[in-house]
Amino acid sequence: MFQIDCPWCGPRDQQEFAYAGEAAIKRPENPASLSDAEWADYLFMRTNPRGRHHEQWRHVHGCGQFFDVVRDTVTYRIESVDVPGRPALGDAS
Amino acid sequence: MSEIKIESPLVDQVEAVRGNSAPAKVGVRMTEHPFLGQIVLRGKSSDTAFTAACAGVLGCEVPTTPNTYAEGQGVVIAWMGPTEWLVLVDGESTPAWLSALRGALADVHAGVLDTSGGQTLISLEGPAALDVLAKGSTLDLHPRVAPTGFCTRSLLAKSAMFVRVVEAGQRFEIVVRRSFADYLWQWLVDAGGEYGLAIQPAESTLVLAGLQASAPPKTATGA
Amino acid sequence: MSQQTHRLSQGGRIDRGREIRFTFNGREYTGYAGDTLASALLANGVSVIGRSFKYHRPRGLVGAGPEEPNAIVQVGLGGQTRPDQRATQVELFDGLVASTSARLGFDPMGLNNTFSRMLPAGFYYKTFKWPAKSWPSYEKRIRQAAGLGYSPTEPDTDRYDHMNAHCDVLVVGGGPAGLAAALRAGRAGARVMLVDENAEFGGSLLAERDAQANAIDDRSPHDWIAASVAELSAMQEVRVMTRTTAFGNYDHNFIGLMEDKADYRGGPGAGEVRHRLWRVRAQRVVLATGALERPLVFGNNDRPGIMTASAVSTYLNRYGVAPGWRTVVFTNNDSAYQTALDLKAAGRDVAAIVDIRTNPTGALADAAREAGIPIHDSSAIIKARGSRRVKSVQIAQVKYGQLAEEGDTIACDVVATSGGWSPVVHLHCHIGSKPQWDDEAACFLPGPDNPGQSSAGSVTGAFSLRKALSQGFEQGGAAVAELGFEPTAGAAPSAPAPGTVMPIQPFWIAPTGKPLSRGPKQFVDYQNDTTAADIALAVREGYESVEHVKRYTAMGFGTDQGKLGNINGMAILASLLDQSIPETGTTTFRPAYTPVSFGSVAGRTADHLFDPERKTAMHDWHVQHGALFENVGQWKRPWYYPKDDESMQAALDRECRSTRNGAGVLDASTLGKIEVHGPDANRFLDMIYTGGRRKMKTGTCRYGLMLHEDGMIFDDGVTAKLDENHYYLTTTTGGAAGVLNWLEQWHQTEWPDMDVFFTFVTDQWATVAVNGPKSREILQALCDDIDFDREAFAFMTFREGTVAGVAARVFRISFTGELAFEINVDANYGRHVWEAVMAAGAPHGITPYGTETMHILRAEKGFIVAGQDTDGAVTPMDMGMHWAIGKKKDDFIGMRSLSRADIVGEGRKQYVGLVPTDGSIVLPEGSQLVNDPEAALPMPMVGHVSSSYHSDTLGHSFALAVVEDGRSRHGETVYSPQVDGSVIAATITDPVFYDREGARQNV
Amino acid sequence: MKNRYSIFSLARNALSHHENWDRAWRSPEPKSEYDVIIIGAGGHGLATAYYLAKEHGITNVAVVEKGWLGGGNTARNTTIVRSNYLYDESAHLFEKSLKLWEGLSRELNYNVMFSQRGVYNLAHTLQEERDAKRRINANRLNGIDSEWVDARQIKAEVPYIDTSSNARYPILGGSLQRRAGTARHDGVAWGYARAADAAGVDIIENCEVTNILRDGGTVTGVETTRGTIRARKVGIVVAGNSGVLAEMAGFRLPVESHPLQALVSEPVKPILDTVIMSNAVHGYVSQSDKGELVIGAGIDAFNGYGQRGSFNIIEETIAAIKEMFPIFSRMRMLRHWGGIVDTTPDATPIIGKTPVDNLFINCGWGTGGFKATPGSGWVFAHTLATGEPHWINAPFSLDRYTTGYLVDEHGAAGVAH
Ligand SMILES: Cc1cc2nc3c(=O)[nH]c(=O)nc-3n(C[C@H](O)[C@H](O)[C@H](O)COP(=O)(O)OP(=O)(O)OC[C@H]3O[C@@H](n4cnc5c(N)ncnc54)[C@H](O)[C@@H]3O)c2cc1C
Ligand SMILES: NC(=O)c1ccc[n+]([C@@H]2O[C@H](COP(=O)([O-])OP(=O)(O)OC[C@H]3O[C@@H](n4cnc5c(N)ncnc54)[C@H](O)[C@@H]3O)[C@@H](O)[C@H]2O)c1
Ligand SMILES: Cc1cc2nc3c(=O)[nH]c(=O)nc-3n(C[C@H](O)[C@H](O)[C@H](O)COP(=O)(O)O)c2cc1C
Ligand SMILES: [Zn+2]
Repeated sequence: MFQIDCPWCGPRDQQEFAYAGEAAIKRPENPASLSDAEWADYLFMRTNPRGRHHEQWRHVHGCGQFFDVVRDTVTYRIESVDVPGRPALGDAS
Repeated sequence: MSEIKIESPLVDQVEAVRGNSAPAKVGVRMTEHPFLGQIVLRGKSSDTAFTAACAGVLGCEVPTTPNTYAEGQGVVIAWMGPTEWLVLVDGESTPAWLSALRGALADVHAGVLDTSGGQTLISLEGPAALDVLAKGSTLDLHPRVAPTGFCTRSLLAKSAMFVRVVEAGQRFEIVVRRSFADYLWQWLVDAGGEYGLAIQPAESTLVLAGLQASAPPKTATGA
Repeated sequence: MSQQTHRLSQGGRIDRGREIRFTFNGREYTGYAGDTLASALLANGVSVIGRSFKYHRPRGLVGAGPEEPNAIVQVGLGGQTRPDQRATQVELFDGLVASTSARLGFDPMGLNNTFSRMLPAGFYYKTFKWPAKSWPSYEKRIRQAAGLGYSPTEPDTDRYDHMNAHCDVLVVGGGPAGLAAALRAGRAGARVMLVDENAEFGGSLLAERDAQANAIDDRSPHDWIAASVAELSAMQEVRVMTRTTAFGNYDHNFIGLMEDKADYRGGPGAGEVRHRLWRVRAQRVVLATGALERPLVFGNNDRPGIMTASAVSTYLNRYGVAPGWRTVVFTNNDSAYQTALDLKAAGRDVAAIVDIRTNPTGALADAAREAGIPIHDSSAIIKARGSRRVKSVQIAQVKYGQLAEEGDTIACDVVATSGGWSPVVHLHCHIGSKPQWDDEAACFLPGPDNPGQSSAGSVTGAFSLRKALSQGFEQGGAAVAELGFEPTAGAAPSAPAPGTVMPIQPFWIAPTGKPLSRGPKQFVDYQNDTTAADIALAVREGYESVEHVKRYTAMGFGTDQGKLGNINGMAILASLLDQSIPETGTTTFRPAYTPVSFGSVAGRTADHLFDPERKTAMHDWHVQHGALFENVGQWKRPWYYPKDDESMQAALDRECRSTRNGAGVLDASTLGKIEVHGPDANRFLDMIYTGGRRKMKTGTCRYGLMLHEDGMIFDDGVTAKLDENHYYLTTTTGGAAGVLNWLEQWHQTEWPDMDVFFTFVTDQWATVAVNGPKSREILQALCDDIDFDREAFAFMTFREGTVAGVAARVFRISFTGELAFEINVDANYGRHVWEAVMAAGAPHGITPYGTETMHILRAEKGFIVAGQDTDGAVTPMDMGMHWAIGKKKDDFIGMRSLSRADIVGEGRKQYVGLVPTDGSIVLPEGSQLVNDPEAALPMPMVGHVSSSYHSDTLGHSFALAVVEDGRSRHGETVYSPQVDGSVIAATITDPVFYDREGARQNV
Repeated sequence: MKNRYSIFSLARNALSHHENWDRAWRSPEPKSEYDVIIIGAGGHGLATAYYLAKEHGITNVAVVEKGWLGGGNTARNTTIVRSNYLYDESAHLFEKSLKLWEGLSRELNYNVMFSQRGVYNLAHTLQEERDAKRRINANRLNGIDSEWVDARQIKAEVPYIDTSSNARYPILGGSLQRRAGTARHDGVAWGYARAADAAGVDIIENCEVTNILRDGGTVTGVETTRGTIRARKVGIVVAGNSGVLAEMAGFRLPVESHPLQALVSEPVKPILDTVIMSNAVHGYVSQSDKGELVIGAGIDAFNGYGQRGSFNIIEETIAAIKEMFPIFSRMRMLRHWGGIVDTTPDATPIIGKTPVDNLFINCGWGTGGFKATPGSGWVFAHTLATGEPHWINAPFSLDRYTTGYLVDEHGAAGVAH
């Protein structure tokens, strides 16, 4: 049972979160220009590493935000939690 | 036309409406506060036009620190997410607050949504209140971690909830969505039984920690 | 009633003032408060407490705690019965009824022992293959022989509970180490939890004599325990819990505890729970779980009366029971000498100490000699005699592990053995850590600490009281210091320095002078009857990995999970393979440390709280008006409203007729509703929906389809444009949360620059859908601030106004094909408006209808239900919904996938209508369709029926289906072979059956 | 020649104190080169080796296994075997497998305890009922036994299940496949290993593949913790580790590895004679021959190779079992564990070629591949032997993800197995 440190809300139980798969899969700018194989690669292919994994979670039962997590898929230890481009906490206002 | 009937989500829970006969030993008191004004505010805290307009109406700053709420005159505003707040006011003053907020935010990228019919508020008070919640919530509501002024969205049993610490370790308010209210109420009754659960009749006013009776909003600037 | 013949006249922590009556296998006995079932049976001289699983050999107690493999009993009767209870952990209470499933007297299955040679490990893999048809009957017999106790056959009326807890330091184990850790952490002001599986704290101290010689801080051990517990209990932030087992160690310092709140006293009182499962999230965990003693392996080592030495001491010192009169102690280390001395102190004979070590020296050996106990060194017991009770043991001299010379036969009725101690590393290992072998202590120790966790006491191999106390104190202090607390000054509780100790000499199996396969049975795993010969057989057959041995011989597979025997087994395996113990390794430690009741794991998630029943504001009205309900996701939706003894079809016909001819009303509140607003709302929704949103006019509504990126339909609904860049979306009832998540994900992770908000408002709005030609009149009667004129309030638009005195959004949309209005109001007024509609509609015969009629009416119009007519593998084109795709759009989610080869190719299943040739037959939903019902199996299928009804409106049955290339096959006949052998023929048609021009909804 | 297993050989060996049994499989040193290397000695890999030898006469084969054979998902699954899948493609594959199961104990001369005790897939909602009937009809037309049973019939055959209409999600009925059932998971791996070994296949345990050697676009062998081994053809059959092996070979898969958990209760006397699976009330349960309730839990959403999952999933599963069988509330959980399942977007396996020549893959069985063990090995052996898929596995190609020909069993499979 993980405890995930939501970048907004702080440490919360895994059950408040929803896993959202591999992070940083960018939707192609112009899908129409891709071959079927390139499109399939974006759609379906995953790195699925044994070890360090960049992934997304959503604090669905908290602040509702998606954020990135680096987690080891073997030890389940969480190395870091972050939101790309997020203004630092506190100076948001 | 006949009189307009208003019904809380807990209308079918007789004890929620009328209260129960209190047990000999009371560990927790539970009360529903139906028909409050529950307004969802959407906006960006980085947008000063938004925060200023809100502060102008609410009489307090919009809390931008996660897991906190602020109180103005007759109003609680709680952080729910980086672009979302819950505003709690008395039922009767809701239309006034709504139009004040809408007016003030007319030209801002913001949203003011009335969700008063979509949720209800239940307060739990007493030495066992924390234990009752702990049976279904993984939050650490110990006063060291969740002092007065703490609030958050989370889960309680199998329902989403919003919880606000009104008095650290002693008094909590939870907001539950309408369609889950029956379930959660029954869950609370079941979980609280062991401690001695006194159910007080529904009370349709907002009980603010350290606040005077609700005051109407300042007249909206733009409305 | 029998006598407590084996009870000592004094001593023990039982309450001799409280006699307790209980029944075992139908006989009545008495014991005392503070007894376990095991100690009480022992006190009564009951030596056979079970039969072994495979060979049905008589078995008695071996242990005194969670390691006990033999004394597995059924406790309680009827609905209160609990199977597979370990007698050593069952506390005695008045009226306890216990039994065993095995016959303790003559047991015909005892023949298995005689023919045991036919039952080596894994014998069933080699037999019962012929004749093929007989396996079921063999299997039946195997199954009947297996199993320990009996499952209850009545529903459980007890209640269970969960409690989530947080603490700074969780200390598992309340022996000296755990108590010291908790004291130190608690004194620093930290939030501490201290748990122990036993009825009282003290751990192994309870098994020792409460002598001043073991004084802790100048108090007797028991006084120290009491003082420590009192101090801890008085601390505000400390929670101490007995009868609470840490059963699992999970990631990120989440620990599962199970607290017995009632079994120990015979069951819960009214309103109380039986078990409470604690879900603890601890900042730091100190594992002070102690160590369990290993038995020694020798011939017939399973005879009743043969026990671990520490169990003997426990029964003597904690329970005031002597297991017998004359004991032989068999050991490879010092600790069993203590047992010999305990026996002496209790006035029992110790016939001999048989020690594998040569010339034992040290404080305890000296004391034993002083007490006049004969010591046979360099010796082992090679075989026990006796069947229902050990009668004597055969000893022998052992040199270099080999039998040197057979020695005496010593008469005895108890054998106390000690093969050393196995630290309870289970919890440490639950999260993937491997234990590490320590040669010196001859045991596995915890490997490197898990993050935020440490171990203290004998679990680390610190087997002296003094060390256990100081380690506990240290780890308690370290844990709080890491969290920023200031550990208080002061020294660890002090205990006398241990006397000189002679090191343990690892010894795994007594030589018999014969190969393992031919010697007497030497049991490693008592519960599963795994012998050393079985391990040897496994190795001989190539099952060499310790994991193979476990699975081939069932070693460690039992309810004790090998707590007693596994390490011996692994060591025997290592020597058979001629490799080291660390090379051999252990099997994997998994939760639960000791078994956990299903009830407590389920907790409050049972009965009426199993899953939320989501209800609309009008729910109670539906109940009062006789609705039957359908589960849709967690929602309860009215299915139909039968009147009197009306059949379902009659009710549906009536509901349909009324809606088509007059008015019907549906509670549509469960549809998901999301408000979308912000400067980029248009742009955003253009990406989400297949159709365009940008050009929509404020005040209008549009149907929309959402695809996953793979091009498949996943949800649909109506979008209303409330304002420029402000929308109100509806989703399917079950799909609401998924759609919101979908929107948020695209927004937050892909297009964060777009300015748009999504707010979930499903619960805010009660939705009353008034359908039928009379709906306009009904609305007009209720609302005077909206102009319901056909042109003024056109189809697919909405208005805001006041309905029945309540502010409302009224949508003129139709899911039935009739003139229709959906009234959305603040749900607090939902019931009021619903009733007002019913009243206003009464003159027009308004009829409430449920989901089934809704389905019929929409199907007559060919409208799809996402999730029923679509199944996650269909595109908009498959559904004939090209019209829903924005012609001018160059991108939306899923668009690119629609041009892949197999999506545009021929032979895809397409959405059609079907009219059975015999219009009185309703094609069963889920029917498959074929072109040639005479074809041989496997018969090629061309489609299936997704929706099918009798239509009162059409006067015949009809269906919706998907059929290969179906759009080009209108007018052709397809066939549907049925389970009963009949074949239903149907004509393929357009899926719109009713009012194809849409005239009726546009009046 | 190996001992044949039978009641007679057992008796004979009893007389000699079981001292003369042969090894079930040898423990050979790897040779430097093989015709075919199969990576992964799970049930699927071992079955592949067996059928390569038996059906195609290819015996110069090594099965390399990083740990102990049969120790992956084969050791961890809830052993449900059935073939009542919805789509033709799946139905053909799983029915081929079921047919092989029916003769397997005798074919392998090893009792895999295939127990055709029937499998019920319960329907609790109207939509589940529609889906079940759709599947049943498809099964029957595909020649697979399958029937609809209503709640009353279920109650008659499974007396302790709660079929009352006031349950939170009442049981409306379900599908029943009588030929379906369970098998002894370990025995399956051991039986195939023994038979493959007897045919000359080298099974090499404690030998982890660390790299896949290629020359241009063609595979040439593997690097392992026990040295380099060359081969003309290589088959990857590593279930949860498929992504890791694909990466070694330089391509990616549409596969994610997730923890899937299961648990057993303490053993009790026979109380449940069949297999019950439920989707809406998520859980499935059978009783092993030893007496434990064997219970399957749900999959964890996150990627994980830890062979353990989240406790809340265990809680939900047990709550579901208690909901269906209120009598089991006082039973106790003895042990729970996890495996690593390789899931695909369409919940359907991949069996065929890879972008690397002569390198083949068999993966993506997700939560339900135990039942396919014989069939999967059979078609994969064909694929390896001939270089082309058998018609049965042709639809399960990797390039279906490009063309869009997905065999989406999500809706159809209902509960995972
Ligand atoms: C809890 C659980 C319950 C399940 N229940 C069912 C069920 O009821 N019915 C059903 O049909 N299916 C079920 N399954 C699925 C089923 O177990 C699998 O689909 C099936 O066992 C896969 O078999 P396999 O032989 O492909 O994989 P595995 O048995 O996992 O074998 C793969 C082997 O590859 C080895 N390997 C990996 N990497 C390397 C490397 N680099 N070098 C060498 N070797 C390597 C592994 O060690 C492993 O032994 C369940 C799975 C789980 C986890
Ligand atoms: N003479 C010897 O060789 C020898 C060997 C071992 C221990 N000892 C003695 O044992 C003592 C060691 O003290 P200690 O505190 O380390 O161990 P302990 O055995 O005294 O206490 C451990 C406690 O933890 C409990 N426990 C274990 N697992 C648990 C779980 N999962 N959940 C809840 N409770 C659990 C046990 O029931 C026990 O009460 C010393 O007094 C030492 O002298 C002596
Ligand atoms: C069908 C089946 C039945 C099992 N029965 C038992 C059992 O009776 N006792 C037991 O201790 N473990 C049992 N197990 C679990 C195994 O001990 C073990 O946990 C599982 O094979 C996973 O391996 P691991 O825990 O070593 O990683 C069973 C496993 C399966 C798949
Ligand atoms: Zn958050």
